[in-house]
Amino acid sequence: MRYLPHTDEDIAAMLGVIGVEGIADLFGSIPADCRLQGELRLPTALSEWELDDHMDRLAGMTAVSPDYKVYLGAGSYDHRIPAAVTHLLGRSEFLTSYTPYQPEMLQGTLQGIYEYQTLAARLLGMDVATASHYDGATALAEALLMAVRITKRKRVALSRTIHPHYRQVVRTYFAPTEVELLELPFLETGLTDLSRLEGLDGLAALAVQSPNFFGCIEDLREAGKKAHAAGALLAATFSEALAYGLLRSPGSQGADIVGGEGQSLGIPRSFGGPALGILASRKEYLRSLPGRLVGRAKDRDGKEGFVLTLATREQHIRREKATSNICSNNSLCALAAAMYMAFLGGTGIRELASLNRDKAEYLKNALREAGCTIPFAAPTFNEFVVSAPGGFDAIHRRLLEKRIVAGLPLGSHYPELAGHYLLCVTETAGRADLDALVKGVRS
Amino acid sequence: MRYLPHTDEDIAAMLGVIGVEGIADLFGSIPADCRLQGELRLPTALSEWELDDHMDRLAGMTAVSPDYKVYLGAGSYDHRIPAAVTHLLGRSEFLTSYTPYQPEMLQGTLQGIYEYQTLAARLLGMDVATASHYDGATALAEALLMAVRITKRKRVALSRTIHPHYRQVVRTYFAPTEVELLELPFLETGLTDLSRLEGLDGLAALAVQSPNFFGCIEDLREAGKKAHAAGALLAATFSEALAYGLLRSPGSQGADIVGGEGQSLGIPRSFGGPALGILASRKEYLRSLPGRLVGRAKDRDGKEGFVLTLATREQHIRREKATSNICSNNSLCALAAAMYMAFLGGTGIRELASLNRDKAEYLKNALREAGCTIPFAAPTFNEFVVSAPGGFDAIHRRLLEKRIVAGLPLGSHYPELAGHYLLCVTETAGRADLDALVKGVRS
Amino acid sequence: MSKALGTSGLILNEPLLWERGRKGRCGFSLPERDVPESPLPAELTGDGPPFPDLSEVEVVRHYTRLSTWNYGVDTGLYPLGSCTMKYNPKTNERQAALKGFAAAHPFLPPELSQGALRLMTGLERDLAEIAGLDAVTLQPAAGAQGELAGMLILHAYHRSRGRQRRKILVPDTAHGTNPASAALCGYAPVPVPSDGRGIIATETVGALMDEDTAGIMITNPNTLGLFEENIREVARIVHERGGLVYGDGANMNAVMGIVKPGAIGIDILHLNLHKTFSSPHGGGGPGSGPVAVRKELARFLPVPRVVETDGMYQLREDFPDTIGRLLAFHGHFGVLVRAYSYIRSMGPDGLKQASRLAVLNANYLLEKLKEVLHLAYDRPCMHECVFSDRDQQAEGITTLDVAKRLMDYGYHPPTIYFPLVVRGAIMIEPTETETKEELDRFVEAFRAIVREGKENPELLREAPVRCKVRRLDETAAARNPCLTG
Amino acid sequence: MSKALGTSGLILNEPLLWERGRKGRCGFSLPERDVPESPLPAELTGDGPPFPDLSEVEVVRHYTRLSTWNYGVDTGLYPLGSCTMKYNPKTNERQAALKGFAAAHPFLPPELSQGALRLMTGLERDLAEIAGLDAVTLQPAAGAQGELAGMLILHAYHRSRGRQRRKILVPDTAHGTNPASAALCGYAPVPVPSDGRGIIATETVGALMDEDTAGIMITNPNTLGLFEENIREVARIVHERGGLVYGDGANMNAVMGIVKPGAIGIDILHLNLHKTFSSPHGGGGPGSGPVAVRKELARFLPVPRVVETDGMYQLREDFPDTIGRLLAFHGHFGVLVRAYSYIRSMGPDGLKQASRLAVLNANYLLEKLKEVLHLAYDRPCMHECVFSDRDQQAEGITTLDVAKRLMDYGYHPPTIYFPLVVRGAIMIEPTETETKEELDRFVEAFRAIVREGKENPELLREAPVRCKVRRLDETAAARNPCLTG
Ligand SMILES: Cc1ncc(COP(=O)(O)O)c(C=O)c1O
Ligand SMILES: Cc1ncc(COP(=O)(O)O)c(C=O)c1O
Repeated sequence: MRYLPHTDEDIAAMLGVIGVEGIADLFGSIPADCRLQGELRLPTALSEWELDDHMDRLAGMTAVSPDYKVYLGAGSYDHRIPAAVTHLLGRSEFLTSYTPYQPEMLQGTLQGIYEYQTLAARLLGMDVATASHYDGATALAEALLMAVRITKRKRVALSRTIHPHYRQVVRTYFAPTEVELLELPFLETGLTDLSRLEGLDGLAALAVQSPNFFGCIEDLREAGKKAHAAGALLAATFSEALAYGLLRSPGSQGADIVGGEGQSLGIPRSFGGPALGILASRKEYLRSLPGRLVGRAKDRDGKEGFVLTLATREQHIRREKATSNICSNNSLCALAAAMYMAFLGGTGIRELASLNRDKAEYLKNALREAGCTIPFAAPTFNEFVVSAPGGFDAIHRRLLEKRIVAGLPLGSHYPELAGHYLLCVTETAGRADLDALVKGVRS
Repeated sequence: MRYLPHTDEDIAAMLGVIGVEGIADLFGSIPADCRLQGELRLPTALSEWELDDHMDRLAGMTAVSPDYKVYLGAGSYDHRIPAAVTHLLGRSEFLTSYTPYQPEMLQGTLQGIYEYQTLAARLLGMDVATASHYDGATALAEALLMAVRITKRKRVALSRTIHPHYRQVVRTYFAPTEVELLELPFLETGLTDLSRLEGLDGLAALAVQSPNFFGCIEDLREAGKKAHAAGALLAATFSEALAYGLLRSPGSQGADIVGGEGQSLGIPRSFGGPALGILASRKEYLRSLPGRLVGRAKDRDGKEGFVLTLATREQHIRREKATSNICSNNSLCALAAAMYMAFLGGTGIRELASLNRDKAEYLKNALREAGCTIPFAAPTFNEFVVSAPGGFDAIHRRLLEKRIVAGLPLGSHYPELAGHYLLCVTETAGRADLDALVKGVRS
Repeated sequence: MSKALGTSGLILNEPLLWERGRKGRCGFSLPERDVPESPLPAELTGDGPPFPDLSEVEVVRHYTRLSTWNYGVDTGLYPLGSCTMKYNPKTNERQAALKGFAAAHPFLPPELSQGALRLMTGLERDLAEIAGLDAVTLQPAAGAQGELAGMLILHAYHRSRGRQRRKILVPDTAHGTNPASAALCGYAPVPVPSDGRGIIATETVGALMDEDTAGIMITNPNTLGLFEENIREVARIVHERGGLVYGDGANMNAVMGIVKPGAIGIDILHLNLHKTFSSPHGGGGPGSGPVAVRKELARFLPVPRVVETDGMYQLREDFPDTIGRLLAFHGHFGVLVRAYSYIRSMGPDGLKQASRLAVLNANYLLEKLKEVLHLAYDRPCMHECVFSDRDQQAEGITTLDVAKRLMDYGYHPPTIYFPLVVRGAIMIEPTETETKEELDRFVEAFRAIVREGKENPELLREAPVRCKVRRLDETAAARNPCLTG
Repeated sequence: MSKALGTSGLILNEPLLWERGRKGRCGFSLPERDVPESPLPAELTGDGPPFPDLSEVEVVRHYTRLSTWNYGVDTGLYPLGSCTMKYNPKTNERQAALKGFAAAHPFLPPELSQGALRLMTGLERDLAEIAGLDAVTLQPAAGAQGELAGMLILHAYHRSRGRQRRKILVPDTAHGTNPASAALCGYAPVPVPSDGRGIIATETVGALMDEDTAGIMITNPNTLGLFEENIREVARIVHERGGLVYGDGANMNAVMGIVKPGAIGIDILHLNLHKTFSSPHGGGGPGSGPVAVRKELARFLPVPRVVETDGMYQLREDFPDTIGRLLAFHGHFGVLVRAYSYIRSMGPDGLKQASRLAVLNANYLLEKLKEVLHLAYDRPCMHECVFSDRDQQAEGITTLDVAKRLMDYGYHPPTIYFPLVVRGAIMIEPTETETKEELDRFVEAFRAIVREGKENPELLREAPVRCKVRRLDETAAARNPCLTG
């Protein structure tokens, strides 16, 4: 086996040094009744080339462009990734290194993550961002756990316009706690009904997603005001990070903690993961943040460098008293996001975000003209909900036959929205594609 | 444009320093009547993504596996390339560096090429190999020019079993010279008729390919004896380098100079290029070798390193008196070959070569059983010539309909072999594929 | 040319991203605008984030240079104990990059994602077989989330039995994530001291395990690289008193095909695909921490689960007892592809041989290094061995000094100061992909460093001297944190 | 953090391949044997080549380490004059790796290779347009082989006119490949001295060009970075006397979309795709040197040629006047894919802008550097500028010393001691992909080095000190060549 370098002579020489007869002798401390009799029942080894064929076949059994046009977003977005990102991320010094606990020899990762933290914080208008979290859902869950720790209150309000899966994850994380999770309904406009906050006491945090699951842009400023008035923190979340190339940042609107998804920033969809949890907060909550942080440091000669810092929040130092149990995070995805943001730049990200908005709007208008209904009036970014007289299901099925996946059915998550679909349009969709979709709707 | 970093302010500042008004002023030395009026008529720029689509479409218009089974060799071979080779070769330090004229800063390339030279020389049983040449054909042409320089004779004998394209290239290179090129016919066995050498005088070199164009293994020892008896050098060539994982090396059989093709050693076919000219010789002809050579050197502290050496053979020093005009060679391909040989190892290359032989033999026997004729009796490596009663053309056409490219028609290069095809079988062909081919022949 | 591995060479400085660039540059190929503009209401939009504008070549150089300040497994030996820094095969990267995987949307209808779902099912089956357990979830994002999943299952299990418990046993050798994960579920970790041989004594567990204790979290082999020999007895006691046994499978690399955790009393086990199953660590992640459980616990597994019906695979959420969802989607699929590729490439014999050689390598190192350093527990080890700086204390040399000096010699240091039960621990896990020659050189480096420690201790205290920066002041950095620029 | 670019960091030593490994290892995945053995007669087979046997991780580390001793365009500024070391776009690598290109066999029947043939036709057309000439061959493997092709065409042309000629004019600023290529065709190069302004005077050519001279090889802009202003007159004279004008287009990066060589008297032109058209140099190759010619010379082009009939492309060899075949197959197709991708990505405006900025960058450097170094020809340049060590001679400092010291500063040195007409030449071609900031830093490095040369010349003579090795003794290496291990 090409990964195993030992020749028979190597093994014999090593056993000789150890002073045992065979490798089996090294397993002497394993009681006989703990040992597996027989062998693992797994498929036999494939050569590199058989593996290639096998994987080509499996990979060939999923629907991707150009064979299929997939207008799905809902937390996982189809954005262009420069070949240069893929190339740089493949540098083995980044790919095959461990967490930079030994900073002198991993300054590349450290500066890279420090830059990521900075760009993520700038994107969101926050003071600090962590080195990464698993994904948007877990980042939100940790943000809310953090809010509970900070406020020492036991009630959290979640907007129903938050991605249903994110809310499920929050539920999972809060299941063993005594915290009460409330859900806020949404209005006809597609936005959160913030009026429901009134009269709620003991609120630790209000969680709002913007753009929300329906693609609608929430009024974070209003949400912040309401949350703060209730003595709670505003925890903002998002699944489409690119929106903040265009929208006012959550930080500028009053968010105290932000936990959302960075997959849009140069990370392939990859059937849902790995993605990138972005977790950021105002300065004052720094020591409550979960997970790793990179900070500046000086070496003995006063030379600038970077280290993992504030580790006393973390499990390897504080064990059960840590701010979280997270250890491995999604570092390489954070590095990808930093690269992506660097390639785009401030000028580029704004243009790209506008293009997303405009393309989605183009389709939205065309669908409306084609007789579809757009139930929510609030402005959207690159996703929107669509229905049709009698529901969109039949249209969706018809389009599927033309190899167009026209959005995600909403009925299973929002029974009141049965027959409604969530469509996403990014810069990858050409006008001709969009026109073809509309034609399919009409026919 | 993302490759062009200049902002308008940059340009203005730079023009200010230079002291001109506009960039156009920098072109003042170009007489007006030399300047292009109007613009280049080229297609407008594509975005990275449009380019991807465009190239995907073009690349989709060639027949490759798994859609097609291609049994073509004839100088370009289908061998497995480890993913690790591709990865390492993509390291930008190798890919984007220039010729190592500044050795202190390019020790990676230099050691890598020194190792290539060594492995290439070991493969062929020669004393030295150059840093690379363009391809097998030009390596052969240069080997023969070299033989003419060394012997100061004006006649070269080429076996007709040498790849017809190689012979064409030799003709091209020799066209402006006064050297006479003779061709030696081949025997019924598929081997060169060396008896034709008798009586030839003033011979500078005898050139023989083994395995020859028909896949047959020539008797290099005999060729060497005959050449040397005539006072000529034996110039060996080859198009399938992998054969020397199994066969006796040309050096061990008496070759004085070897110029052949290394594409099999980890280099993709890539529609024929870039490939790898391997050029090697006995020590005594070292100073007549064309092209770059890497040698060991010591630095001021006595530390070992590598440099380009014996540059006084080369055009940048000797200009018209150089041993060749070659400047850029196929360095990265040489590095790929060294990597490939390193991954395979001595043990691996022998096994892989045997597998090639055995698979080809399997098909050869099966075709014979299926009623085809195998005109040449000499042992072959991974290629062989096949025909059928009434010729193989109809069978070839029939197989093409089944997406099987069953070899190369030989008629255009060897009129006497009309209806004959040259088939190649490598380790990439599974037994089931071969059986399918035979079934197609039978039906 | 046999000389020291580490040496000094030319590297390039590189400023922070935003110290480069000029407003108006762009390193991204913006797609053509083929639709009319449709601006958002002005009150919704900002000025765009204050990012630097860079050309493509600037960004490429930036990260190329940064990368050269790093050290990966492809650079050299990375003997971090408990981290299993084995070689990450290049073919796995090819597979994960296949368009049908990398570009697949997680909400694709099942009939359009059979390839991905099949791969997941295959991997679940393989991991179940290796673990000796019945059902697997691939969803956890990393080892720690696997632990959390496990604790949630434990929690759900006790709730389902009508009475929640408040404590959980955690050996003192456990990784920090263990108590932290337990705490997330409200369990108070009760430390279980290891005995003089570095393992858990049955009696200790017998004394601590009670009806208010939910179970035990046990790492086997443990972080001292020792097999918990009493595991079956321990499990029996825990089970008898109504608890469950959680296995931290981060050290599975020692016993693939040799021990099936499910067969020795483990009820729930997480595996680290980014350790045992060769997926690269990426400078800290992403990882993947699948959890395997006994049949009886399968109903608690997180959703969605991949279900096969008549050869058709689909993701299903309708499991009423589930602990819920752990990630927005179905796990770190890209990492799963790599682990699947690895398992397929190794086959059952290859995996077992990997474990055998991992243990051989560790014992070889142990044997040779114990002449040089103080060995914490002088007995054969499994996949890793733990030394300490005891014998260096006379010269005032610490484990940290030795670790930093190893860098100058061209090696990534081992894990240090963990596990906590060994003072000044130096925890070495060579993995099976290292050659004997490499291990020999590594021992020589240690030998030279220990000698330097005696003869010229300043060399150690001032180390490293070859890296881009000298020793960094982590204390000052934490006192005045600067986390963004 | 604005500090010097070059610094010292940890790199790893690495022995020669065969100093690693153990008999019996293998880093290659051998396909399963599914056919019976069929051994060759023993007298034909040897023992197999004496290669070392290595595992995959050993080979990966070997080359990873070697790579870190290298410097590429992705590392930093690479201002080699005459080499056009511009940024090599990453997307080009993606395209060249597409299976339909990389795995295509050159003997595929035309109907099965339309994509590749179409690409070649598209590239031929683009290059013809850029060159202002009528027909193109993509076959030459590099610039030098392009020259050879050109000389063979010249040769064939004269032969076709009934009388061969024996000489060819070659300016003294020409690249070494020019006379060497001419000599391969039996032409004796006649040096044409450049005038005081660094270019060829019409009268000089008038005096040298005769009926026994086949033509002239002219590089425009020339290797001093100067436009041959008299090109049209020179061409007129050469043509009048029955000769042809060969253009070495290696410096085309200065004038894309600005000058069409075919429109200023050039009959035959080679282009270096690995310079002007962004394909990477690969540590010395592979390159690609297409040749463009006037209509009347098209019949001499090498075969095969791509021919279109009714939208169907094929390779044809039936051109009786062809000079023949230059390579076994149709050229360095993989390089062609990259150049094609580049041209498509840039479009006509982008290419022109690239040339404009290349010239801007060179002139900016010229202007700033001339305060620091002696400028050989004090006039505006095109894409490159040439300085010398004249002002350093007092301190005994040479161009070589300056070049080596630049390495310590983190830069690849410029081309040195070429062109030959400038003593101690320092030939700088920044290319258009460098930023103003990078050029400013580069000038500062020069300034610092020149200062060091005055204050502490040993720093230069001992340079480099940061690279893996110090200055290597090339003379001793050539005296006792050791070329294999
Ligand atoms: C023994 C042990 N358990 C758990 C973990 C946590 O795994 P992860 O980092 O994937 O969350 C680690 C990681 O180092 C470990 O070594
Ligand atoms: C002016 C000039 N002509 C010709 C060449 C030769 O090109 P190649 O190296 O591709 O053979 C070069 C290469 O440096 C050059 O600079």
